[in-house]
Amino acid sequence: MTERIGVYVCHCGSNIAGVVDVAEVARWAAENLRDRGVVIARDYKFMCSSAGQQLVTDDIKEYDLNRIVVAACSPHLHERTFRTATARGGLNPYLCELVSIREQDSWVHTNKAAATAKAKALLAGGVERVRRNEPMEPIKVDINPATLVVGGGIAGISATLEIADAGFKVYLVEKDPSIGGHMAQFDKTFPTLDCAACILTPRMVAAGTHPNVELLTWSEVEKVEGYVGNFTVTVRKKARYVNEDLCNGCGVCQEKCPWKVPDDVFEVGMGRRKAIYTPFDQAVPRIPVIDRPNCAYFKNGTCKACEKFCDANAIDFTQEDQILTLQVGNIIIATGYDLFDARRIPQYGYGRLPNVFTSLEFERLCSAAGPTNGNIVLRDGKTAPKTIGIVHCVGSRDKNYNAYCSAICCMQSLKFAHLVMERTGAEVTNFYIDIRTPGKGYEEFYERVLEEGGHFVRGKVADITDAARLPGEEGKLIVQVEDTLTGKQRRIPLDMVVLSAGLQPRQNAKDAAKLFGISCSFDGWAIEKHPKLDPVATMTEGVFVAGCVSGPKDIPASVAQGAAAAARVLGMIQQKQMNLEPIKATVHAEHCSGCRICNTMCPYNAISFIEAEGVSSVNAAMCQGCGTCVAACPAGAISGSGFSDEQVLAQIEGLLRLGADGEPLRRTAYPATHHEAIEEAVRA
Amino acid sequence: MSPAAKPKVAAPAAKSAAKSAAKPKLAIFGAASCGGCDIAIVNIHEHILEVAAAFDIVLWPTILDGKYSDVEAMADGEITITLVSGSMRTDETVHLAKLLRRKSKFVVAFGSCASEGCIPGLANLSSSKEILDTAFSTSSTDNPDGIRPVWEYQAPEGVLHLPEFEPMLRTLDQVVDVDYTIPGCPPESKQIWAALQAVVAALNGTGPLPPKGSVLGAGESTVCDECARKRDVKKISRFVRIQQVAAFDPEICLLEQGLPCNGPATRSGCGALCPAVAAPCIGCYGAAEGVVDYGARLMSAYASVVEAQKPEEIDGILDGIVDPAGQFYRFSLASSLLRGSKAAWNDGEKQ
Amino acid sequence: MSAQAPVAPASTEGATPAASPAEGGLFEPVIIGFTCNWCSYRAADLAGTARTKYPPNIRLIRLMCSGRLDPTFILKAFSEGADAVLVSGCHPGECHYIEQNYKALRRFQLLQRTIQALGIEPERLQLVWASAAEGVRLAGEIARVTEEVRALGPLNWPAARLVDVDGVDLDAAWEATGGDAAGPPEKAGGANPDHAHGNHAAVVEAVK
Amino acid sequence: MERITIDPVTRLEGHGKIEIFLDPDGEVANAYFQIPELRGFERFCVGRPVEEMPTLTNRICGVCPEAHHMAAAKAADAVYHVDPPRPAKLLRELLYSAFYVTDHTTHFYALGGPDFIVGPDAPAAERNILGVIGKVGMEVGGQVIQARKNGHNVIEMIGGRKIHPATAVPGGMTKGITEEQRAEIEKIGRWSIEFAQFSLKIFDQIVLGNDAYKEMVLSDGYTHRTYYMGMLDEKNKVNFYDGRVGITSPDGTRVGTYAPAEYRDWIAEHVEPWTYLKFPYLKKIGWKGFVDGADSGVYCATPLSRLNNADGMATPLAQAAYERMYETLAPKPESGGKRIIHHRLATHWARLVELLYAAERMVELATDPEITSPNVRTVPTEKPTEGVGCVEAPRGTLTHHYWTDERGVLTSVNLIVGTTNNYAPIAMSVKKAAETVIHKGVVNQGLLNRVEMAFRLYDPCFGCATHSLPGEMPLQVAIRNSDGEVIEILSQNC
Repeated sequence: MTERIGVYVCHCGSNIAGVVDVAEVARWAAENLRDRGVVIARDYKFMCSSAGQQLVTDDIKEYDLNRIVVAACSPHLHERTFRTATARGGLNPYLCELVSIREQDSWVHTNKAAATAKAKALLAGGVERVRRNEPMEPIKVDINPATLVVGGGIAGISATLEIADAGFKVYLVEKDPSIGGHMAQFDKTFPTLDCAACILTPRMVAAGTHPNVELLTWSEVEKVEGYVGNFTVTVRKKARYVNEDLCNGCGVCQEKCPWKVPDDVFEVGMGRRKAIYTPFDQAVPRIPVIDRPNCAYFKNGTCKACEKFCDANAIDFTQEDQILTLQVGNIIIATGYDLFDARRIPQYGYGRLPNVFTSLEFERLCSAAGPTNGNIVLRDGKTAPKTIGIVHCVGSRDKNYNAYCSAICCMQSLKFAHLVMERTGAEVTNFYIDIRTPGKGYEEFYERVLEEGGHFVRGKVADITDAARLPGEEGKLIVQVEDTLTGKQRRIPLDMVVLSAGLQPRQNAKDAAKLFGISCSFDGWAIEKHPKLDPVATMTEGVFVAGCVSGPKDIPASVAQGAAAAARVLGMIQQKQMNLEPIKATVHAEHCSGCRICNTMCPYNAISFIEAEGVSSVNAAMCQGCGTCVAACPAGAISGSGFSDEQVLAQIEGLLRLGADGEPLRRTAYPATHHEAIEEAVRA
Repeated sequence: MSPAAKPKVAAPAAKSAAKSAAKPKLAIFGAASCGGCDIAIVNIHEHILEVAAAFDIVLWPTILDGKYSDVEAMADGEITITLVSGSMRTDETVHLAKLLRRKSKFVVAFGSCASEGCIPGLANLSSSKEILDTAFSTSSTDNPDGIRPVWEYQAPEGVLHLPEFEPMLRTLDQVVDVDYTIPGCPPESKQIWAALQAVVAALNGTGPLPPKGSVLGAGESTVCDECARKRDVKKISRFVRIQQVAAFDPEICLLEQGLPCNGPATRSGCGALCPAVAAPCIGCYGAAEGVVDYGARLMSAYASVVEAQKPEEIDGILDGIVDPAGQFYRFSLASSLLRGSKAAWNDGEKQ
Repeated sequence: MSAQAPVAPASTEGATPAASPAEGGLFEPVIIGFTCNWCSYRAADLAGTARTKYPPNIRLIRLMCSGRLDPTFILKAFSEGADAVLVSGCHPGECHYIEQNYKALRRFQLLQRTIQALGIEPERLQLVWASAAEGVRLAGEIARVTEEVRALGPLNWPAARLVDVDGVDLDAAWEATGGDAAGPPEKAGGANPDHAHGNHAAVVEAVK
Repeated sequence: MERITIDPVTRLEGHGKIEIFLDPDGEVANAYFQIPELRGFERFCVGRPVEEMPTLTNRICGVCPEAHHMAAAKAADAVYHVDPPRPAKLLRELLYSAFYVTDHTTHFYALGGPDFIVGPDAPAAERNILGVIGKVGMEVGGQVIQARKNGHNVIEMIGGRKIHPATAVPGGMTKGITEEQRAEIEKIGRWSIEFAQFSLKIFDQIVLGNDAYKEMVLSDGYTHRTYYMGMLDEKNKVNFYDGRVGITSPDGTRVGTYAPAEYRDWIAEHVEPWTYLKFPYLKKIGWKGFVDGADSGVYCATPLSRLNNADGMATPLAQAAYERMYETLAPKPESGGKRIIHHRLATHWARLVELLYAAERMVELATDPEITSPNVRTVPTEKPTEGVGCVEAPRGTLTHHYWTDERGVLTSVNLIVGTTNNYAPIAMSVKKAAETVIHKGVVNQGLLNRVEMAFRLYDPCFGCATHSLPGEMPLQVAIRNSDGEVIEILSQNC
């Protein structure tokens, strides 16, 4: 087929035309690219306008065009627009190429001659490339309506319920014995101060009892295979030693168990639990777990108290880990965050100075269900503090630890201040860098705390010590800080200090990202497909993120993301099928020697080696189209649609048609074509 | 060009034209070659007689007699098919290649030299001056006056001419249009015979004429396809040199054992002879179907499976390839995208 | 609206009005840049949106990933007359496709060794990591590379320019393709068309 | 002055080119034998890893790649100061002997032999292998083809490929051979012995049985008294693969022997501006131009030279053939004490004696108990530096000399290639033949043939020098008057 190419050069008002001589570019294309198949070249004010698009659609019919090149803005903005216009004209949309002469030319260069010359070169590149474009059809895959949600915190629960309520199956996997996540450990939630348990528990229960939800607590995802719409997930269900079908959650086993163990998880080391336990009273499911390392029976073969007292005969010491295989169409990752370990800042004395607490410890202190039944007391468990300091940004906004802002600590600290003043007569001092209250009712809450008489010292705390130097410091914690408002160094003696520790990615975040085939930042936060426009999708089709896994968020944001992710998943379930970009690698078996160089190229395991035929092959649906295997194949047996060797090599020739001065770079335009010409000559 | 090159003699031409007009005419011509290609043809053994029967061999200077002058006097396209082995090294070779192109219906680039430049193409790493200087100043050369061959020399009795040494070695298709290619250094005799049979069949109308540009007498894939060694996924944590290992595992892919084997990138057709005798493929069958630059493909493949992510670790492994230019362009430098070193090009332009 | 008439009498290329960028007679290199769709190409877009200025000598090609980068592309660019090639991709550890940029890094390091063995200065092939957010940085790197290459002078690889004289009769070829195909090429110089030396010289004159 | 250009039709291919100048009386004033091509291996091998030289230098010559393969491997051994295990050396020499059988067979029947078998005055069109078959019968043709097949099969068994073998590496070989292969090779060896004897018989009948031929062989036109070079084993018998190189003077004195590494004490190369090939000569005697005799450094390295230089052959049947040859052509020792044959055409006979030796040697090696040992490699432990490797190529002593850096990458290369040794003698023989037959400017068909024979007996392998096939130089004589106009063209198949 001989190419008949239409070229359209956009003025973009003056955005392009102000620097690039668009008319000259179009004229040049019409005259000098005729031998390359250009039959018409136009320049137009706004190609993206409906009139501009119409130009393309009409010319396709009028001039019998079979290729389109639009020189305008970045393809990331309008590629789809012009592909659609091309399709309206009756051509395959992939026979349209965009050339960026705005972002990559008029907006970044000032010399008009040079910019015009560059525009011509870029256009020539586009023309050469489009000559080699192939019609392509998007790849359709079926969507399995079942969904996997990983992480039973508030974000995961929200997502789960949205999907389940819409009538579709959800597997909710949680590594702890109960769902609920961090929120379950909180006392009150800012700024409304409703009790965390009161608002969370109903949703936990709803999730736990929902007919469409299969709860897999005390479980972890071990393997993810497949691709959007068709994932196969391997889950390890750890042994509880309690038969879930028999157990009625009466709790007698926990009563009777004679072995108390410090609770490092839920009570962050401040409380104790039994060797058989549910993390907290409202746990969902209410089925306890035997803490094998601390269970007397497992340690020395005696006891079995729980078994004796269990009327349901649910105790099963022989239980083993189960490996489950789930088939799902989409995955939502809501694995949350870890709290910054305050021990990493030795000068704050956490772990050394008993009355330095972390925010999570303080949450438990405040909680009526907590170790002190809600009494705010010192580590001794009885003395009520008269003065309390709250240090903001611990481990956040600090190049030595985490450079980012943890988003929630300001409001959390204000909440603490309020609770202290509400429940004790103690005096509260906040040590802050900036107070950040971006959120509905947040600033008002700040005002309220101010009115309540909370003190605020603006400055980064340098040191917390119990070494008294001045009178009145004896037996106290002294907070050393520079008050940046007064410019004075201050030593403030306090009874108790709360460190508002920041949020950071789960320590295994990077492995998790690999497991699910998504990418994460240096810190370890999951990277969204687009931070603004597509915040819950990832670069991997069918894998979504919700809550703090992609960065610090407060509860409302996490809930919203859970719902958003659910909405995205439901959308795909509704379509039943989805289109994948046809940018894929294909192995041409007749050329493949089975050298297996490509086998290790694919991070999505889309390449497999077929022993029987001794060739490798690419699973199109799993292929993400990066083209690494195409470039790696020593036999040139793998082709990459959309970015084929032919397209790129041709584009290079086009780009190098002109020198920087706009003059031909070589005596003759296209060696390749030249050879074609000679072959014709010889055949003739 | 020496005057002797173009004697105007009609007689022999007329004769050769008359001679068996029925049979298709075959010419076999060696440019700058080692003669291995001709030996490979002779090594089709008794079949050579069938070739002699099928064709009227009008030129095969290395084996039978024949006259340049006859060729000159022939009509354009009178020779049905010409096999050219050897590369373009002097202005005279280029001239004869063009003559034969004119006189032939089909021209075949026969063997590695003609199709990709072969080992002698490595000359394109140096300037022609460097090459002459080296050859005529070796440690055993007695040349106090620094004498160099000159293309025109005034001997006491008269003028002597030498063909000019071109600044760069070129492949046949860089000089004339080529219809078919038969790769290999040299092509395997059984492959030659197969290709000749195909051509004969086509000429008798009993078989299809291969499309122009086809590669004959070779496979569509690469050497690994024919290699009996077991292959696994590739992970190279170190490159070894053949003399460093007393014996390689006879079962396992040599590249997996760290020996830089060119098999993955080299066109199949030889039967993987070298890996079969525990020697690495050196790439004499050239690039696989449709590959633009052999060396680039092999570089990409090797680098892709190097087991390291830190630049210094990567360099540590790559140090195992002591001669990148030779490793990746041993046979194909003259036909590669760059075709030679900057030094060679600059020298070429100066002249 | 102004719609350009499709057909017009053939005229010579590069009839660009106004001054050439080579003001002050500086050597203006042509640089080909390979960018990753997810990071460096977006960085270039960002540089545009932010109106960050950089020299016009670079011409970018978009690939889906630096892992797609085939050394063939780079050698092709050199052979077609590029003075330098800039390769860019996501920062190590941030590859959109998880780890493909490491493959690009390894190919780059090996190709560096090979082109140096062929006498090409290492500065003519450079690798720059740039995230989607680093528009300004990318612009700065482009400026730096442009200056370094300007200082090196033209690479001016003759291979591309010699293709047509390599054994084909230009006139015949052009007649065969209806003459004005891609604009009439200059005739290969040298008294004796078979005389490669003559040709080389002629080519250089024609280009310089 | 009138000029005759004896010019291979394939002159453009880089074959030799002969220019004969006649003086005004039409007598030969001078003859120039030009080699019009160069490939530059000595330059572009620099920078390559030394272990690649056996395969790289194969490509110097597709006719005798085995010679370069072996010389390169031996030089690489020397560079690494490593001594390959005995089985490896046996394998190399076995491959090499099989190659000799093939190569000498090819030359005698297809290239040089036809001059005699079909007859020097037969039309050139018949003086080729087909003509030979016509003369002595189809089954001989079959045997010749069989001999070549056999040889190449042995080469492939040991070397991996029929042409351009691949298995010789620094420190030995990449692999050994199986018992099945050994048995096959022994069988081929025994067959080859019979074939060689049969070939000698043919030579007897056709050449020695014909007084005209004998006379031609002994005629002064084909006689030169130069120095002779060849490789000797420890008993001073002819050896192809290893040993010291001996030099014998025209008067039959062995003036000395040298270890390959000392080659530069004995050999230097002279340069002329009208040819791309250099002229090696004996350094101790010096370059005196294209003249023979004891005062001229010109020497000859051919089958005949090897026999002249040696005390005989190392195998019984070959020794007998050697005796017979010398009884026939040089019954008396020269003043220096050795029997020397200066008649160049006897080279064909010498070649057949070597053919027989090579065949016998094949069997010796194939029946050595160690030949199938898997111990074929010694891994080098020393730092690579410099090394010389030397073998007897069928067309003369072949020397490779490498220098490397500490990584074993070549920093310098020097090659003195088989045929090159004989460049000066060939030029002299051509001139002499011309002088004998050209008088008063009269040139005829016979001239061409005589000159071609003088040239062809050396079996000159311009694959080594300039890469055309040995001896294959169809000739064309352009006779021009002093204005350079062609007044007549003679060529072999007119």
